[in-house]
Amino acid sequence: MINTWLPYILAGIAVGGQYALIAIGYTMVYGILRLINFAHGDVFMWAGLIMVYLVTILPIWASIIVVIIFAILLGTSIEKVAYRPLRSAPRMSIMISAIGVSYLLQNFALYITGGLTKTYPTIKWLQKSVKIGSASTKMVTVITPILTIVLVVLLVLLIQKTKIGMAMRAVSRDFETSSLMGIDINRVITVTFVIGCGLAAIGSVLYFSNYTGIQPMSGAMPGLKAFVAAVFGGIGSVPGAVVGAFIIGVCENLIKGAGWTTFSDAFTFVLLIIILMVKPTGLFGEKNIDKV
Amino acid sequence: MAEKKDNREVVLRLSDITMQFGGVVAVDNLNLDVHKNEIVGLIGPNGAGKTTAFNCITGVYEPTNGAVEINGEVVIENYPQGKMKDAYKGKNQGKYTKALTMLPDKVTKLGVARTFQNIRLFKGMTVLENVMVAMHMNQSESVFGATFRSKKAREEEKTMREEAMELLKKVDLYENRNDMATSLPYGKQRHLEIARALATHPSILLLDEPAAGMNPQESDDLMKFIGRIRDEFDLSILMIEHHMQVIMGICEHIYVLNYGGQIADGTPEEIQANSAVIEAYLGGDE
Amino acid sequence: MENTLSKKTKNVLTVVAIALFLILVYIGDITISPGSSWKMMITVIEKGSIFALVAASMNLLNGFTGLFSLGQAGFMLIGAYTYAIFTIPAKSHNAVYQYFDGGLIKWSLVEILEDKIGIVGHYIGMLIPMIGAGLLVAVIAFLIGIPVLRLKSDYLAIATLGFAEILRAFFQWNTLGPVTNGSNVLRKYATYDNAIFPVVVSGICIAIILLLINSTYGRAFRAIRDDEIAAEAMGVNLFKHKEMSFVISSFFAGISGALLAMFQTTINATPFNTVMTYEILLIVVIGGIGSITGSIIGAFLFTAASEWWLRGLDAGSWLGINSSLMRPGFRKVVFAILIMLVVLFYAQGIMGSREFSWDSFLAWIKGRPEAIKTWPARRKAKAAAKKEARATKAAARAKAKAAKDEGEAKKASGEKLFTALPVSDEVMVFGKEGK
Amino acid sequence: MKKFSVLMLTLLLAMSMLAGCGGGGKSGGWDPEGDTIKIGVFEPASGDNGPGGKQETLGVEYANSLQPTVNVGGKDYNVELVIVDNESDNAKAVTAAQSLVSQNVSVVLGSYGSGVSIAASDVFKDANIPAIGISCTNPQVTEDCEQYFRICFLDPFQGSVLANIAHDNGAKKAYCLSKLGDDYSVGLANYFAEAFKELGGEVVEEQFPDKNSDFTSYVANAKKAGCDVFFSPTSIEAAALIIDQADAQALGMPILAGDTWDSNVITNAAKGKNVDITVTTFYPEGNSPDFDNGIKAWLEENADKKTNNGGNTDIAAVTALGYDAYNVAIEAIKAADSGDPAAILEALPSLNLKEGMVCGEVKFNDVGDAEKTEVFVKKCNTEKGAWDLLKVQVAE
Repeated sequence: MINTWLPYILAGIAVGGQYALIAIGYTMVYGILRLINFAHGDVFMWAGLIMVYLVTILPIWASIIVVIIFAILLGTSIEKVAYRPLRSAPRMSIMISAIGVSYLLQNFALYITGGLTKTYPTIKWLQKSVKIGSASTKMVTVITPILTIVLVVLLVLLIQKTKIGMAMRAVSRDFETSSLMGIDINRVITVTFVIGCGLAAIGSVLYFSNYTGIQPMSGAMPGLKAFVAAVFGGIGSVPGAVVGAFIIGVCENLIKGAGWTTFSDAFTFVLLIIILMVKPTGLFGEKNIDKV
Repeated sequence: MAEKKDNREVVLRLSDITMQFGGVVAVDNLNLDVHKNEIVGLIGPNGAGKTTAFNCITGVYEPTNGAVEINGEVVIENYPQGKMKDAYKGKNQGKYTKALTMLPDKVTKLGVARTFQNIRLFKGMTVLENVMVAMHMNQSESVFGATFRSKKAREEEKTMREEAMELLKKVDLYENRNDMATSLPYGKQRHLEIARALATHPSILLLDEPAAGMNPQESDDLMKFIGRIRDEFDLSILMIEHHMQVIMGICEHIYVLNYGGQIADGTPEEIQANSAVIEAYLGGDE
Repeated sequence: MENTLSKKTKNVLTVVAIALFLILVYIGDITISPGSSWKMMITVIEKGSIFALVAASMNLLNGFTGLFSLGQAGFMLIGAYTYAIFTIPAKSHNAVYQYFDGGLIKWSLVEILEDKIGIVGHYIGMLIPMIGAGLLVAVIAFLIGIPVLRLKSDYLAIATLGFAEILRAFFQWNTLGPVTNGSNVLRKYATYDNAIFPVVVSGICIAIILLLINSTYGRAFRAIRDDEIAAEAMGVNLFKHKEMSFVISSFFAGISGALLAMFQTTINATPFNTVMTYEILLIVVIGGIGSITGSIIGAFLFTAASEWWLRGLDAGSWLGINSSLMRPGFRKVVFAILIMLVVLFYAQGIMGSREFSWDSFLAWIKGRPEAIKTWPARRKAKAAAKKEARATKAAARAKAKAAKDEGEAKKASGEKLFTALPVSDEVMVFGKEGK
Repeated sequence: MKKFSVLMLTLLLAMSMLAGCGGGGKSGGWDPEGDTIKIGVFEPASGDNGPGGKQETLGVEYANSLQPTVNVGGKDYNVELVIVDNESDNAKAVTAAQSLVSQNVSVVLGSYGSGVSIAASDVFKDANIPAIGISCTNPQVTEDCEQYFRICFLDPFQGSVLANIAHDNGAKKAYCLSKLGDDYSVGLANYFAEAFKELGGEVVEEQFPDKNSDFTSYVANAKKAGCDVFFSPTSIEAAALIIDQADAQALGMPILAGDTWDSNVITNAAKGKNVDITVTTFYPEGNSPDFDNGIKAWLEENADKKTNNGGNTDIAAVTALGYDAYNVAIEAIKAADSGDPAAILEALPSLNLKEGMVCGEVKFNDVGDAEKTEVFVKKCNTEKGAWDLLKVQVAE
């Protein structure tokens, strides 16, 4: 029994870890700006795409570093150009701006790649086959959950123990009051995007090492699923997003394993709707009270 | 606390209303009566729980404990349940056993209209439209009939418009009827909020700091205005206000809140002489 | 106000303008040969009018009721399928449903009615499934609305988006194959022959949406958009009105789905994805959130630009400009940049929240010669204003910096930055003025 | 007055709507006075089928470079290719096709991918412009569309050939993976399953959704079900990912696929991996040395063309078919002695071409399909990253 399901669970944990790294960006940005950063999935895709071009001129390890820097620069400049000017605008406008950025990033990728799928460079160590029990899989499947958990622990420490982490918590609790208290809001937001995009870039290395094709729409579905994971875990909560991501990853693969392949993507949304109905604050979220 | 003697019927009664958010008791065991055609004041320092009390009456919040009676009928009642059962810090736990809730629009339909502390006009609409929205609930045509302009819909629209115009004349906004609501000067926006509330045909009017931000002349006018509409529309009024000039000038009865709790009630004269009230306002510690 | 037109003149003008447009479209479609580049205009008018309808329906939700819903593509999908399923001719069923033994429904409403009452039946047979498509979508929207409409802004957006994706998967489900043909295309169903059909259907539907918006219910919707809490306090039943707006909007999305099916002549579920919803949303934004006129203009501009005018950008030459940059995909990049420019710098869109009216139109036309004449002067004034704004901004920045320095100095000298706000200054009044 | 005008408007709308249902299209015009004849190329340059569409377009462009003019009525006309991108999307295909029609093309070539061809067939039908399908193998493309012709074999044939290959290799149970909403994929999987069941085999069918890039579970499902062969008629996009996962999870059964997989993208992806891939296709490299050498040299000359071919000069079958398609179109124009679409449409059924066709003779039957009888079976050489011709299957 366990042998039959082992490959699915392994795949689920791996993809869950990769979703988790994307989901952190969503949950942190939402926690602070109350914005679903629709472009986040596309930043993830671009991180993958840039890697394809970088390895032709740089060694792999250097490319990975440049990819992370690139993703951070991309994410923060999106924030500066497309979100910051709209900060006092209605929430709908800033969300539309996010959708617009996503549309632009996808179309630009379409133009650059000519609509062709690019094959992700082989990182030998990540892609070599390993056997776990009766199932054989790629090394990346094993690495992902470990790396994800290490990164998340570091991130939680950062949020709990450092000054900037404290500022982040304050801003997510009350945007206006924190700015009155002399917290540099812009800096906090920038740091949030830096962390979110950096993790997304690491996620992209793991994800695309596992699923090696990149095309302009590659970021859309993982992005949406990561967002659902963030909602599931309680938006604003980093550990929640990670737990949510693992649950979604595993469930999705088990559903495919059970033969309901048509619904593997739709399932994520079913889960989303159930959680929104039953417990809109997610597993670890806190309740907000509207002021009248 | 001074016993209140009034033979007029009670139109609004709050019994033991307690509102607890997490561990914070925002309103603590509030008991309050509003009689027919009475103007009642609700005062207290900032954060005393006045607006929260309003929100409990109008169905925006569900009180944690206590009951609200409108025209002699209990319409809202609640008791600490679930997690709140153990976390409840207020009094009278166990006194109430029913959980009756009511959405704000239903409360409005029962004849309780309100204004807001921070003006909440419909920004994208004209003055006239703002008032007409409030009459929407009293029209009976279906959406289908209204869209295809049935005879009934046209008649109702016409009456609504005429009535709204009438109302605007009474509050001196007729000249501004086609202006955008947000383009009005501040004082007129306050008037419009009251006019809009009146358009729902209320019997009880809740005013949340109607004189906020007004100069003495304006608040004086407002005072007269409130008195006038009370008589003209046969209203009972409960108002929150910081301008003591206004409160003392028109209220027949005053309730004082501090830190959620009710510290005094009585006529204006009694309140002015009450030592607990003076202490609350001056701050006992300093 | 002195030169406004009388109501009568305006009505006549409207009728004449619409009639003229319809006649032009009709004649245009018949006479323009398929090889002419103007034929593309007819295609744009067809597709544009279909998207104008769905954009108007989305605007009813997003712009007039303040509900940020992203489920439009899903509703169009149901509409398209419903229409197609009931109008596939009986003899074509075996070919279309080739993997499902000819499918479950082996008749076509169009044919049945055509047999019974002739050519009129043919059209009725098209209209019934089209309206039925709208109604079915409305029922489904009603059910979806019960849970999701309790959610607030972005949660509502993501939940409706989720429902659209679920619907898409559902329609591709092989078990439903005998009805939906699984994930395979539906084709051969009845379509219109002249571009005037979608224009007229969309026109009627948009007119109904306009009537609704200008009714007392429309006012209630806008009240909800402007301030939910105040609207509720004014006796507007939030849930009932949100549900109403959601269902009506979905009804029209369903109709436009049916029209899109006719336009495309074949449909399958795949293209009804989030990208399609985003495109509809962008149409609404370009036109102006809260303006139906804007949605119509936006839809035609969007369709014309993406399908017609900018196509040259893909092919390597556009407006006589040749560049090696112009290869497939360039059109979409340019397009996306244009959209971002609108979103960032022209957030109110083309129409803002205004609607078309003859008065403002004539005033605009009359204003043109004057505007052109005074253009250089205005440009100068604008430049001057810009300069001034820049100067004030710089001054403000300098001031802020000074304040900051001062603050820092104070901080250094140990002074409190924040002085406690006075709790109640009423005490004074209380003492003096009390009776 | 208001009532009157509303009434008028309603009447007018109702009348015009009825009118809208009538009427009809007219034939386009070709201008013999000009000096060009336009041939439309209706291919995907982006989306799922982008890579395949580009390779197919290369064949057309190469043929055009060899034969850039055509003689009609004693006058030489330049042949201009009008290329549009149908984005592998059925919804965009209609307007893409419409834009070809509006540019007055005389004949249309394409597309790679059956879905877009089916979607566009009505546009060509209304405009009465002949279209020559290049590698759209689904039968529905030419059925009921007099204007659509096709120069490749059909899926029922290909499916049965593939089923036979599986059966001959001793497979009892086949895993069929197709893509939701992809007519080619679902169709071929279906014909394969039918044929395989007739041969006494058992079939497990699954479909994956749009934009899916995680094939881990599908590979695991095939293993779990205990299948002997993995049949996946998918786009090239998905193919590379499937190969990758098959290798990682040690699939342990041969992979079988249709014509789409015959591409250097696949051989590149499979190079050095532990997979066993067999495909059926239209053309094997080496079948026509003249063509092979010519196009290789042409690709070397044009760097961006080479990029479109996936970065090397391996010849995909669809490129060869694209080459044939262009020549068929030219022959049809010659036979009609006109650039008028209607005339070309009349001339097409009578064509019987053997000379110059690199993928076998072209003679259209009643439906408009060229009756191809040869299927080439290729196996991927994972050491070299190239195709080995296994055999040529000829229909009885």
